[in-house]
Amino acid sequence: MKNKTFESFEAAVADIPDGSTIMFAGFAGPGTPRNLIAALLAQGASGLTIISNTPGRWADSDIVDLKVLVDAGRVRKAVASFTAAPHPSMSGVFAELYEAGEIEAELVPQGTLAERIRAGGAGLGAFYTPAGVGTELAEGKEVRSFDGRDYLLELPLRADYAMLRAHRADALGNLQYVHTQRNFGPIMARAARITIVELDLPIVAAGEIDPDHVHTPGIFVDRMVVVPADAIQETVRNG
Amino acid sequence: MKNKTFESFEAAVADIPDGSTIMFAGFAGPGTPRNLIAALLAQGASGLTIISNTPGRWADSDIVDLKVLVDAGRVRKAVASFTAAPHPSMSGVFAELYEAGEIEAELVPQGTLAERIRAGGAGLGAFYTPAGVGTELAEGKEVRSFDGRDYLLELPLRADYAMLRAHRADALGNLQYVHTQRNFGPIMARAARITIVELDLPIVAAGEIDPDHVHTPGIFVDRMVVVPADAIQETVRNG
Amino acid sequence: MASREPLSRQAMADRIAMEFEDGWVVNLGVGMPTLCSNFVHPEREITYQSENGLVNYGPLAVEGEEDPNLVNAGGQYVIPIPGMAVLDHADAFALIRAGYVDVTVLGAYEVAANGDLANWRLAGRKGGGIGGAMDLAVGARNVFVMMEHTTREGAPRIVERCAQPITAPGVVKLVATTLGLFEITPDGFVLREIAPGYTPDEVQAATGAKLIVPPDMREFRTRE
Amino acid sequence: MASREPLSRQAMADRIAMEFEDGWVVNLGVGMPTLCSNFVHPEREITYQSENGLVNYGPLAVEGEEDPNLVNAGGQYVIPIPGMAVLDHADAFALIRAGYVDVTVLGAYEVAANGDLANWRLAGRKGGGIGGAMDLAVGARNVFVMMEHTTREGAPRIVERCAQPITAPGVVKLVATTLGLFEITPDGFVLREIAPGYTPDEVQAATGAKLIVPPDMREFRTRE
Repeated sequence: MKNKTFESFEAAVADIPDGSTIMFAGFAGPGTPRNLIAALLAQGASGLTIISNTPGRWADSDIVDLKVLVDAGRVRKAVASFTAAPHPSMSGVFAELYEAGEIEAELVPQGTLAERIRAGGAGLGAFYTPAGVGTELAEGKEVRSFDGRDYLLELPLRADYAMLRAHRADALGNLQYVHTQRNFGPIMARAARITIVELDLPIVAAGEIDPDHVHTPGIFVDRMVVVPADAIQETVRNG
Repeated sequence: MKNKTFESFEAAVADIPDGSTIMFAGFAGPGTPRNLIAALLAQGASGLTIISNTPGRWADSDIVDLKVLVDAGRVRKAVASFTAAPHPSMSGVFAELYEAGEIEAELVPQGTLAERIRAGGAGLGAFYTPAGVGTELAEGKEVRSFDGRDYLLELPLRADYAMLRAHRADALGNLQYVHTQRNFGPIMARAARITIVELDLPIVAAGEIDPDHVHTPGIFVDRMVVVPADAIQETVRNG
Repeated sequence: MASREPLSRQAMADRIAMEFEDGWVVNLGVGMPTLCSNFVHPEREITYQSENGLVNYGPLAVEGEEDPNLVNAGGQYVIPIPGMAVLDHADAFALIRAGYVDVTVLGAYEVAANGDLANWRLAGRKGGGIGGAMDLAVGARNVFVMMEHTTREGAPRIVERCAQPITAPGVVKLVATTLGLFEITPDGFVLREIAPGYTPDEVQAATGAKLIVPPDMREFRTRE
Repeated sequence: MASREPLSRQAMADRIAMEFEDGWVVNLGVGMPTLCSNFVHPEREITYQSENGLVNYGPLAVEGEEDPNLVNAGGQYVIPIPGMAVLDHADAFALIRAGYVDVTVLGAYEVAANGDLANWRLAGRKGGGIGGAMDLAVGARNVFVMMEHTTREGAPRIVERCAQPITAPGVVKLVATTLGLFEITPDGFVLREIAPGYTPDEVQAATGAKLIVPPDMREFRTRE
């Protein structure tokens, strides 16, 4: 049996080259692969294209998320549903780099972002969605009417790597998420060539997870690291 | 709380009018709503458009499936991934009616069928899929190249009703399927205006099903009937 | 004139929640709209849906009882209720676009007389925050807005045409502001209910679009 | 000439299964191809995928131990193995189209020198049975075919161009028939291995396309 279990976050991200396109799961906390992000920061890869709901928190914080890669200048381009802070009073390095034209960004409605990732992992060529019709996001995009309603043509997203956090896994890589930790995990695991997962709980033997309740089958999972007790845990934040 | 529980299959299908478009789940047995089909036959609705993997078994059999509706002349059109028996030696009423032009059929690759149903329940206008390119199924369809590969434009499928069989449900209609009983159930429940479910097991109270392991959320489910012990059960077939 | 105060957020949320019908699936936007869940009629069954994958979730978690892996679309910790279900992000937005959400309540920078909604980017600023707003605005069967009647600088948010980039054209049906409740009709904004102590002329003066004042205009209602 | 018999289904399945590499995800078509699972090298880890939603399922169930809700894409009852996972139909085909299946083994009416596959409809017959064949043919990284070398009437199934309606253009890489193993190359069919007792001329005579006979052509191999 192929061993997908890695002993350290460092080992799991060691071979990621500069210029990679990486999907990062996580929504408002849950599902964010914080330990893998920290390891990637230490590893040093740069010129990254990141695909995620946001390019990290807008406010200063000691919480590890994509902001640490942005702040360290590792990100060349972000594909996200937020490219500015929710409020003009917030700012940060991403906003500064973006305003200065030193980071590229593609702003995508969140549902379209999810659907483009899903399409990337579903072998589709493109799809038509109603979101964004009649807005400035439709500029340069094909608008087409079906059954009397207008839709925008949107293209799939794929990546070299996906990083995500799940609750538990068996030795084959079958994953379960807990509650809203799930978010982008299942669709990103399918859209990336290599999927790397950090896990809340120790890995169990194949057969320990009910086949009807596997959220991400192991064929989509390549590398797993169990989060040690002294590593970063998802904790309750204030604000 | 809205009561979704119906006491009989007859009551659950009583209002279905002639000319309805109905999706039927089921693949090679598991997930087929046999009791609902029997009730629909007795109810008498005709001129139906059925959307399903096949329009019923090809060989004679006493197993209730869509064949009983076809044989009774209730089906005007079938959308399916089989419109002929797997082998020329098999025949049946569907083949005869179809050859005679008395039933309409739209033949769709199975993955395209599933994706069109999924798109119908996902609010998309259309999508591009590689299946069928270069075949006679591409005739009259738009072919378009993305990233150097050709794809066919395919439209979503929606229905007035979906009928399916699931394993168990809570009072809100949250469903779980067992093994390959799942097949078309989750996507059809989302693509139909009214979803009617027959259930292997008695309905449990809300809260009895783990929220992480709900396969079809109750907002997609409208009517449920628990299959009595003396009604049709999914049994092991030979051949 | 003691009662002549702009409406509170609570009053706006209460009023919007009065519109929620029994059995509706409701999606509440980040910020003010989340308050609506405090005011739903106890005899109406409402299912809350959140675009990060929750169907049928409960109220905000009290301090100390938060589950770090259970948040709503605003990132607030919520509690599960019996019958909750979890979906992935693609499925969560699939149901939004497919019309399963009966109403979304959103904040806004501006709402125009033709129903245009602007709530994702301030003109002149680079980048924006769309989140799920564009999907919700086109997918939900009803789009209601809650907002201050004017900007901090006093500029109207209810306008003839949006000056801010729009989120979706022609989608808003009802707006609650600090000065009243406004319905969007084919003829434009109708002032349905007015904040206590204000006159229609005062409201019109603070508004950037022509208001229709119907004979049955009444004082702003709340349920609680 | 005692050994001069067309190859058995078992031999063809054995030979095709020799091509499955360690770690591959394999999809077996209805009929003959399902036999391949009996012949996989014990030291190779193969994950079987079935387009009705199974990933990593086990062998056929023996009589009396069938689970009525656990079938493969051919409708045969199979047994679960540790690590199995179930998907819905849309997700099952999503992974097929996205290239997660390393090989699909399909039956066919005809295979052409350009790799065209015909296996869903006989010309002149109304209607057809596609099932998952078109999705698998374009989605799987490798498409292998197992079939009788000729029709019951003696017509060749290995042809220059398909006379039957095709399932997908240019997808087949390898074909096992009752007379040998054929690789499809840019130059056309190469006879890699031949059934014991047959000559290349005899095989060519029963074939509707030009066969390239390489110097290293060998006798048809099986592992068991």
